[in-house]
Amino acid sequence: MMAVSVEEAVAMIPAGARIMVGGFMGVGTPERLLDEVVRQHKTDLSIVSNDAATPGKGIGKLFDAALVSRLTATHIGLNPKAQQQMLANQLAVDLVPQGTFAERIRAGGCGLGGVLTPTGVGTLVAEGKRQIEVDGTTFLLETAIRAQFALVHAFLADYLGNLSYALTARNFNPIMAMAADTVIVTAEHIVPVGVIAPDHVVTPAPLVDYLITNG
Amino acid sequence: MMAVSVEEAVAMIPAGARIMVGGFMGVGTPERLLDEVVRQHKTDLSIVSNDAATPGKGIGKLFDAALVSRLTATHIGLNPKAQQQMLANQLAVDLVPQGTFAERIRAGGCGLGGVLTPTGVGTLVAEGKRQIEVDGTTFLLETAIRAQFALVHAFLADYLGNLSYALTARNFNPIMAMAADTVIVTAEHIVPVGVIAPDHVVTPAPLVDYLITNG
Amino acid sequence: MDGQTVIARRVAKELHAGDLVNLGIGIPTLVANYVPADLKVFFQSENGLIGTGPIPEQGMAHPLLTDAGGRPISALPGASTFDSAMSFGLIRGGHVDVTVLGGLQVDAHGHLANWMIPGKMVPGMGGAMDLVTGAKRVIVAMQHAAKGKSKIVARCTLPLTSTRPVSLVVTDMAVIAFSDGKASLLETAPGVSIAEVLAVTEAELVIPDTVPEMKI
Amino acid sequence: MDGQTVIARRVAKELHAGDLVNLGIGIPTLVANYVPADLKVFFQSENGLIGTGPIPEQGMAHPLLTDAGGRPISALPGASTFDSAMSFGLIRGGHVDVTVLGGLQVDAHGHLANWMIPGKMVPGMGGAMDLVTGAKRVIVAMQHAAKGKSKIVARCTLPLTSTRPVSLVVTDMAVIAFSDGKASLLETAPGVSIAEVLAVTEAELVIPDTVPEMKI
Repeated sequence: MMAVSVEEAVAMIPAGARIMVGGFMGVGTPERLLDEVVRQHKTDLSIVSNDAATPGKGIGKLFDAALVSRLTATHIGLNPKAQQQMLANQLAVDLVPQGTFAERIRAGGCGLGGVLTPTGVGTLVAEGKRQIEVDGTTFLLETAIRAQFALVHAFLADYLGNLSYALTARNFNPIMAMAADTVIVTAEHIVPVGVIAPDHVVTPAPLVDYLITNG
Repeated sequence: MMAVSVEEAVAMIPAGARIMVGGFMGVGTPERLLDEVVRQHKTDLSIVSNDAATPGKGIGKLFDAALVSRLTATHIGLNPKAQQQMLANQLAVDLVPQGTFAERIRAGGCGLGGVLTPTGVGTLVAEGKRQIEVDGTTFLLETAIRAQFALVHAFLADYLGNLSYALTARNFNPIMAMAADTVIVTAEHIVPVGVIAPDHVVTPAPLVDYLITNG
Repeated sequence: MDGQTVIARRVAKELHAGDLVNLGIGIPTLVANYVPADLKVFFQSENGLIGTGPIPEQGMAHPLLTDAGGRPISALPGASTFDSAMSFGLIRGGHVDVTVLGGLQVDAHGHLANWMIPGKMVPGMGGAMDLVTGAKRVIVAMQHAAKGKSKIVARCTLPLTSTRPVSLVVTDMAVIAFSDGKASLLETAPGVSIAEVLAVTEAELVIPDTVPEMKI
Repeated sequence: MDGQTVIARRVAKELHAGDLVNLGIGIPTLVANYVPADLKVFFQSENGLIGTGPIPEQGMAHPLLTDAGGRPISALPGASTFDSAMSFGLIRGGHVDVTVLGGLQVDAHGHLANWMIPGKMVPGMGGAMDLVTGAKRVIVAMQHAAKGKSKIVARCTLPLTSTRPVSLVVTDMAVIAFSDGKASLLETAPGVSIAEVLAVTEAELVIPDTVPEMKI
């Protein structure tokens, strides 16, 4: 793990990058990293995130700045800007059921090629996908998702990079911290080693590549 | 969740039952439940457990009493009794790579039909299994495992059934607590609601069917 | 009593002590208001919480504790939090005893359509498909008709949420159950006749010998 | 210096600051003893721990803190614990930088066999197959020969652990690397000649122009 400034971290991200962003309706999102992505005007981004949040909040800021060309998400219902960009063909959106979305990211982080899920069988979601029968039940084969970068927000990070999360801000952050080539983390509090008890660490230190230093 | 005595809990288990047992080489194993299984002499058991531990310890006690007719595990190298029973055809053993074992149990608990893993491709483990290609890489289709009962050992259990685990005694317990019809739990300490902070609960209360009361 | 209240009160009667319950947005959210104080059920919020409590008092909200819509909630003693893979492991794995969801259409087979209106904006399915596929019981809480058109249809014309049939539909007019591809009228709402229900129900309804009035 | 020490000391030189390292039982376990004190690496124990420390002092062992063999260990400041699905997610997902494992045979393609001897007792593969398939680098630490028979073979006759080739084999006689189906002699152990290595190596070895002696 390396401690870096938010400017240095975002400078590593090229235009056109494929990026996972933690958070659920803007809760548990690395806001400082997103603000800096907007400031450095990284364009043509391919984003993997649960939702599009709302304008001005969390991942919503990237749509405000029209930086996203492709979005893999479970819904965009509360962000009219993302919807407009989709209807104007400026934004391609892949919609994925939320449980499938979580499993595909987890598979990507855990070295699995994919999972068999009953969700979506017999619906529009099944179109173009392989169906596999196990003991007489039909499942969809849903393949792994990975990204070049994961932008993760934790509650506590220690000096080594161990992370813990608070309440409903955990959401997709721990699984995304496993599913990207480079993992960049913001934390509400950076604390000494040992403050997070071993049993309470959710993301072990070796998974974190860069921790954003305080302001 | 119901609080019951160890005698009552084990009385619910029929001979021939399929049972998952938490623990890793006897660490994090529900010893009191296993002692009672031996005392009530439940025979012909089909056990799903990481290993066979050692004679006299953890799951090893079930082999001492010759109660197991089938074992799904990742290795039995340190239990000569289990080995003898296997060689004498009293015990059928299905050996599974450890990461595959964990994922199959997790799939069973999470409603997945199975996972695609690269582990075992091109080895004896692949025999009789479907191979599935995703983006040019070959994976084995490993199907979900479930059981009638899961015997789980926690460090803390609160009055509602929320569980947390200690150090390396966590191992397979949390995933087994999701993968069985009936989940029976022993805990080193039963504590009031609120002692385990929400972020530190590993197994949420609704997963637990029976908590064994203090002796 | 308005229609929404009728629905919410009636659905609340379907919950049992110890149930793990997931409530969708809209009418389903209201169900929590009608659970008796002495009936202990666990409410899950799919963004990662079991043990959701009421909206916190003024000044007590925490930005990292919200429902799936991002609105502040509270947590009860004994609550637990977890990541999204776990949250949907609970849902898909059959650990959620009851989910209550809104609906656009339910057909005679109990098939639910509630996520997409073709030609209109596609907001996305969120967690609905996993909930309908995985929860032990699926209860749809919705108005019986919209703009005079029955939402209980012979066959869904909107895209399905799942091919797994729902257990029960509770509307402002009736309670309907589904089995073997047939919809049965279980109860009528207070002051609503069987004939009135039939008049605004497109799907064929099996009418048992006795159809009691909802007790709410 | 005995063979095991030579192997362990040489393997230790393959570890870099910040590496997440998983050591198998036997000779690999010894590697931890030869990591310089100022080189911070994370050791994983696959039963659910990152940050394993030395064997605890007399009277300080905890029954719930053991290595994968069930023996008491300690944990360093900054350690973390997790369940088995996470532990093997780390392994299979490529998050383990280096794994060091024992071997029965390694062939010219770098294929490892280390879990089963047909006709003998089958103890099971434990975590070996996942480690060889998933870790970023796989290093085999083993004696060069057993009972005079080369363990570096032309083709494995024992069942493979994985079809994924290992990166490096370190023996009491040599360091051998694998690429494109060919085994290359990188280094010889102190006092061992190339001819001596070749004499007990069944696999064909590519001999580069310079083959330095191991620095240990």
